[in-house]
Amino acid sequence: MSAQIAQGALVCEDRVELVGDVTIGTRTLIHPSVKIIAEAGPVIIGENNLIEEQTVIVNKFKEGDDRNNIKVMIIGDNNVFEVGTYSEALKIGDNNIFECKSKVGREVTVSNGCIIGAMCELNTNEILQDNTIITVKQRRIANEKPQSQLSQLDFLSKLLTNFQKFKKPNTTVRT
Amino acid sequence: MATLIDSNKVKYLCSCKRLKPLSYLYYCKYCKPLTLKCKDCVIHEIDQKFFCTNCLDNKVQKEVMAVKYKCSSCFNCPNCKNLLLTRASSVKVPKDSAASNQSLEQQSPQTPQQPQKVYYLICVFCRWTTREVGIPDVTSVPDGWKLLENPFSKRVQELTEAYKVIAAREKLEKDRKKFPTLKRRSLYISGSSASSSILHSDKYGILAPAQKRLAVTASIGNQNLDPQITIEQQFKSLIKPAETVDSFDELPEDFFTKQSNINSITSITQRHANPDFQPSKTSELYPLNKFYQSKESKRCSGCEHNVLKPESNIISIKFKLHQMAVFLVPEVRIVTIPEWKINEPNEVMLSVTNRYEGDVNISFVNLADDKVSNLSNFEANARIEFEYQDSVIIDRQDNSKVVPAQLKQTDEQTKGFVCFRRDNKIAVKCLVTPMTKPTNKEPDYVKCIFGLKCSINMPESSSPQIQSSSSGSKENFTNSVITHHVFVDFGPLKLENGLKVVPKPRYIDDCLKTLVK
Amino acid sequence: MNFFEPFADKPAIVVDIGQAYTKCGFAGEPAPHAIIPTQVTLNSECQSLFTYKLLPHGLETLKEMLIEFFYNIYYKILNANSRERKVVIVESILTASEFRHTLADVLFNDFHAISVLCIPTHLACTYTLGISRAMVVDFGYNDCQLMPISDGYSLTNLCSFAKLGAQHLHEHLKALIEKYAMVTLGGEKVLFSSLSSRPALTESVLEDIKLKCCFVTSFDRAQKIYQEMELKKTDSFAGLEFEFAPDCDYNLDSLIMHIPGQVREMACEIFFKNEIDPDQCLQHLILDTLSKAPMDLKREFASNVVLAGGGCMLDGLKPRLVKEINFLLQKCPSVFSAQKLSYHKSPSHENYTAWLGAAIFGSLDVLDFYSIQNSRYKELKKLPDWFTIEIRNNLVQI
Amino acid sequence: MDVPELLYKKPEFIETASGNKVSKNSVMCGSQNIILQGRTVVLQDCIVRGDLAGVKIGRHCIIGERVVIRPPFKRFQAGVAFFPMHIGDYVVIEDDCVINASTIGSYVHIGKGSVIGRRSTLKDCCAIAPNSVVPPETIVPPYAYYSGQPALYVNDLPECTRELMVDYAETFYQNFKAV
Repeated sequence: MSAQIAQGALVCEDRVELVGDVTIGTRTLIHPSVKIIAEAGPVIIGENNLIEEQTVIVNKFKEGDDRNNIKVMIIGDNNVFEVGTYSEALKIGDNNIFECKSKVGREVTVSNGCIIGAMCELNTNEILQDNTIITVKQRRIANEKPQSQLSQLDFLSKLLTNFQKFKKPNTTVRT
Repeated sequence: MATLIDSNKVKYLCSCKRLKPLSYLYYCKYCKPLTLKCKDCVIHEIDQKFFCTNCLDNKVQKEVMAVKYKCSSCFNCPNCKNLLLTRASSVKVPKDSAASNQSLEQQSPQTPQQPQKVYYLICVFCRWTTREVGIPDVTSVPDGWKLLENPFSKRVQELTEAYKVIAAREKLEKDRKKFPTLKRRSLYISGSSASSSILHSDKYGILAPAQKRLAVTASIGNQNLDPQITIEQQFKSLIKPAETVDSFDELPEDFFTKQSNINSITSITQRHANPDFQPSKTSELYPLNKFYQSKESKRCSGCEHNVLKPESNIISIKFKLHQMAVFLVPEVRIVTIPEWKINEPNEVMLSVTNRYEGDVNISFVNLADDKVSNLSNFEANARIEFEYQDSVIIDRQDNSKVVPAQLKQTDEQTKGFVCFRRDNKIAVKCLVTPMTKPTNKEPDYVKCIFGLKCSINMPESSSPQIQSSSSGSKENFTNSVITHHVFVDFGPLKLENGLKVVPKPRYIDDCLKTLVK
Repeated sequence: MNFFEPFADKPAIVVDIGQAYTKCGFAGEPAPHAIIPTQVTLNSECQSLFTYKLLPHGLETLKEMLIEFFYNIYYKILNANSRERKVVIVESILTASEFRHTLADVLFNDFHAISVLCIPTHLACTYTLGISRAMVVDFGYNDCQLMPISDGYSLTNLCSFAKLGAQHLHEHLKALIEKYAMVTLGGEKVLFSSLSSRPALTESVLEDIKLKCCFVTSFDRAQKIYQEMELKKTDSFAGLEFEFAPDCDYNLDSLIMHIPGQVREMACEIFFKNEIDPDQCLQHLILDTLSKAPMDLKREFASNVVLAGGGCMLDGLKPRLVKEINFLLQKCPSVFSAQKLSYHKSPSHENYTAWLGAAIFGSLDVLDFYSIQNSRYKELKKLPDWFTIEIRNNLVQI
Repeated sequence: MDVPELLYKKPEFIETASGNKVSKNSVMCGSQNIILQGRTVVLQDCIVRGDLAGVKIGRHCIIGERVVIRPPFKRFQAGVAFFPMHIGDYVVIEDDCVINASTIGSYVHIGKGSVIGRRSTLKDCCAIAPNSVVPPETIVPPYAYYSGQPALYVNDLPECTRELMVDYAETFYQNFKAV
């Protein structure tokens, strides 16, 4: 099954691996060297996401999981996955930022407006509150959601067309 | 690179009998013979110029004392100690009161509005902001966030003043008493009859030891009779005396019933980061001013000459005086680590690098174990042997050309000992024998000691007297020979948990081949 | 600028080396410059200064540690040249003399301090109040020390100690957590101690839990709890009808630990109720010490109690202590004639009260008179001890 | 320990006229915007994002495996802009680092797996411990050793750091050999 890339999404050719049933929403930008693997069920990525280099998003069976129990991984809109993020989380809401080299386990549900700090590992079984900020030593709840990255996305989509080759979109805009 | 190469493996003996990696040692050229100095045996001197590492603002000592070493425009995050950044945002303010930021909150929609830039602080690591704790935005960045005054400073000031008055009186008294020293002594020795007068000359009781027990009895007995004024009475005449309470506020009742949010309570480091306030709730956190720092120069503790003097420019990495031991003493490093065989000689390769401006003659000395083991708490448990005891030349550092690894013709005789030679570096072979302890237990680590005898030609001019007398155009060289004690720690005997045998690099083989050709 | 400039702009350095935290700063300032853990990193290992006793070459190691420690204080924290400064050290009266001698050796010989003055902790506390007779209670990390001060003298024959410090609280807290605390694992709550691999409850973790979750409960609540326990003849806090404070969730590594109200509320009870030795608790200790004081000083001490040390900063400790003491006074009035005690509030946070006293003293002109000068030290070869007679000669010769 | 020897397969690297050795397995986006000034080694799986903004790397640098060098962006009211990145001479960046700095001075060592935040500045002769996070816009002064998350000052580097770094970088280049 090949990946479905919506019209308007920019997925770099260079070393990007989309394995299995992967759906990528419109205006989502994927930098080179990204792996998205749908092994234990489909991966659906929403709109306006920014996925930077060396990010790995994987829908993976845990040891001892029933191989027939397919679960869908859903990633919302306006999320930023900075360089080297590793995410197995099945449910990610909107407007989250995953800073460099952060790791999120399969049992974590990331709500909206959360920031997972650089190098943080989150393997708990919990639903993060909206606007949670996780750093290595502590966690807090912010008053407001992080700033939107839309301007960066706009700028990059113009800039990168001069340099990068992109995978061809193959579906129309998801509704 | 101290961070790149495990520099703790090889240590040199400092003149103060401590073991330090060579890169952390200095030398004093005025002390004869040339001595090595380490951080713990030099005199440190802070530069009179202080700077803030963030805004690079610099001040002299008096100025920084006045601001308590705190930079007024750079702040650290009270939440995670990281740097706080200034962020601008614009708000609409009434036109007529644009300058005052107090009116920000009470703006009425009727008055004409104009945009104004206001600033707040944000930590980009943990996203703490000044807005989060309700600190109002400011209109200008320098001195925007005022240094808060210690809540007790007024009372402390009063107390200090009062004590100063008492101290001055006492000093006067002491000066008066200074003269008849003999009399006092005799009074003292004559015993308890005179004790009360001496007791009261020492109002602070710092020097109380011997009279302490005396004091108890004396003060109990003589209290009401004593004509002298007590310190309390003196105080009463100067300031408001300290008040006492007979109860403290109880914790609020809802403290025991309300769900508590542990995120609203600060950690001990957050409290200690601000000793004046020690906020216990995260809502009380306040930006921490960054401290001014200063560069440090170092002096020889023996002759008071400088051994290190940095340039005062804060971002400069240069030194006015830079007497690092690496520039004088050849540096030994481990090249290979074998799989150790106990009680047998193991072949190990060491490299020696010369960073002196001239060639250096080195030879390796086997040290009798007992002689050095007294010097430091380094326990050598391996014997190290060098097949070749005569001197070997290491060329000087020459940055203009890079010499490929090869052996010189002069190395013919030392062949088998000197394994390769490149630029200012040679590698030599030695035999290390880890020995079982007297208890017949295998040692955990392989450690050994040897002497490195270095002979270099030093310009005479290093001694100031001679420099002034000689014409200066012709430099005299004296040959100086120093034996350094080198302590090598090869690491654990059993190479477990990911530690690997370090094999002989190929270039050493290549190098040996060149000579055969 | 040279060394011989007047010292007016070079105030003395004041250091209070506590068992857990060291306070350091300049004389004449209202608060220390920094409060740092009493630890040094030696051979890339971070250790407390007081671990020297456990190490081989203990005193040598202590010297190395002190050199590193004071290097940091002088040059990294205070930015002061050691040769240009006088030093005021706040010392506990229980300081081992080997520690003092090593400290003096380091300050005079390695750092070339102009002069050193050691002020005992309890005495220093009285300088923050301008009083000369007081009963000083110092809640430290290792123990709780009580010392009556009279006219500037520490009445050492009346002092008393109890192993009631933050350290003991942490131990007790650890035991309680292992007994009662739960964690959520795979959606189920299980006992923390039943986990096969659980994160270590280190000293710093325990300190953080204490700070964020624990408090000293009120006198009335404590009475109710103990009454119920007596009624049910149980020594477990579980299964009581009493409504403890709500549970608290604490993030420990990747675990969420539920700390029950019992633990939050009862951890600090070790200060007030000791099963094994009922006299070893704060309220008894204070009253016992007071009752031993000479008759004419007793009243003065009772009306001048000074509470100092970081331990007093625990939520609710001070009001509870006062209530406990008042309760005892009412119960057995024969022990002590006063109805209640009077307490001082020093112009500082309790954890640096002693430092502040030393800092006030250090700013006075008479500092020189009381300090041991460098040259004098070199003659004596050691710091005159509190309990040795040597100082008598010293006093007379000054 | 002395500088180890590192061998590589000749066809896997490109050697330029100025002596740079760049792994063919690295990603050099927008290579016209990337300047390597000579004798710099770039190991496999590195990503250098010259397409975002110019990247200038000095002489004798070592860029470890899987390092991402990414010019930083800044958000303005009008939009965003990417800033060029400058890296000085004799800089050693170990494996798995993410570099978003605006300037890195000379003789700098960045330990394995560290993250250097956006628009931060590392002055000459400083070092970052392995697995540290240098937050955005931090300035690391000379001879400072930063460590932790966030990275804070912990220690001083020896005053001969410059010479040692030169020695390391040069020896590394000499010992980086084709087979």
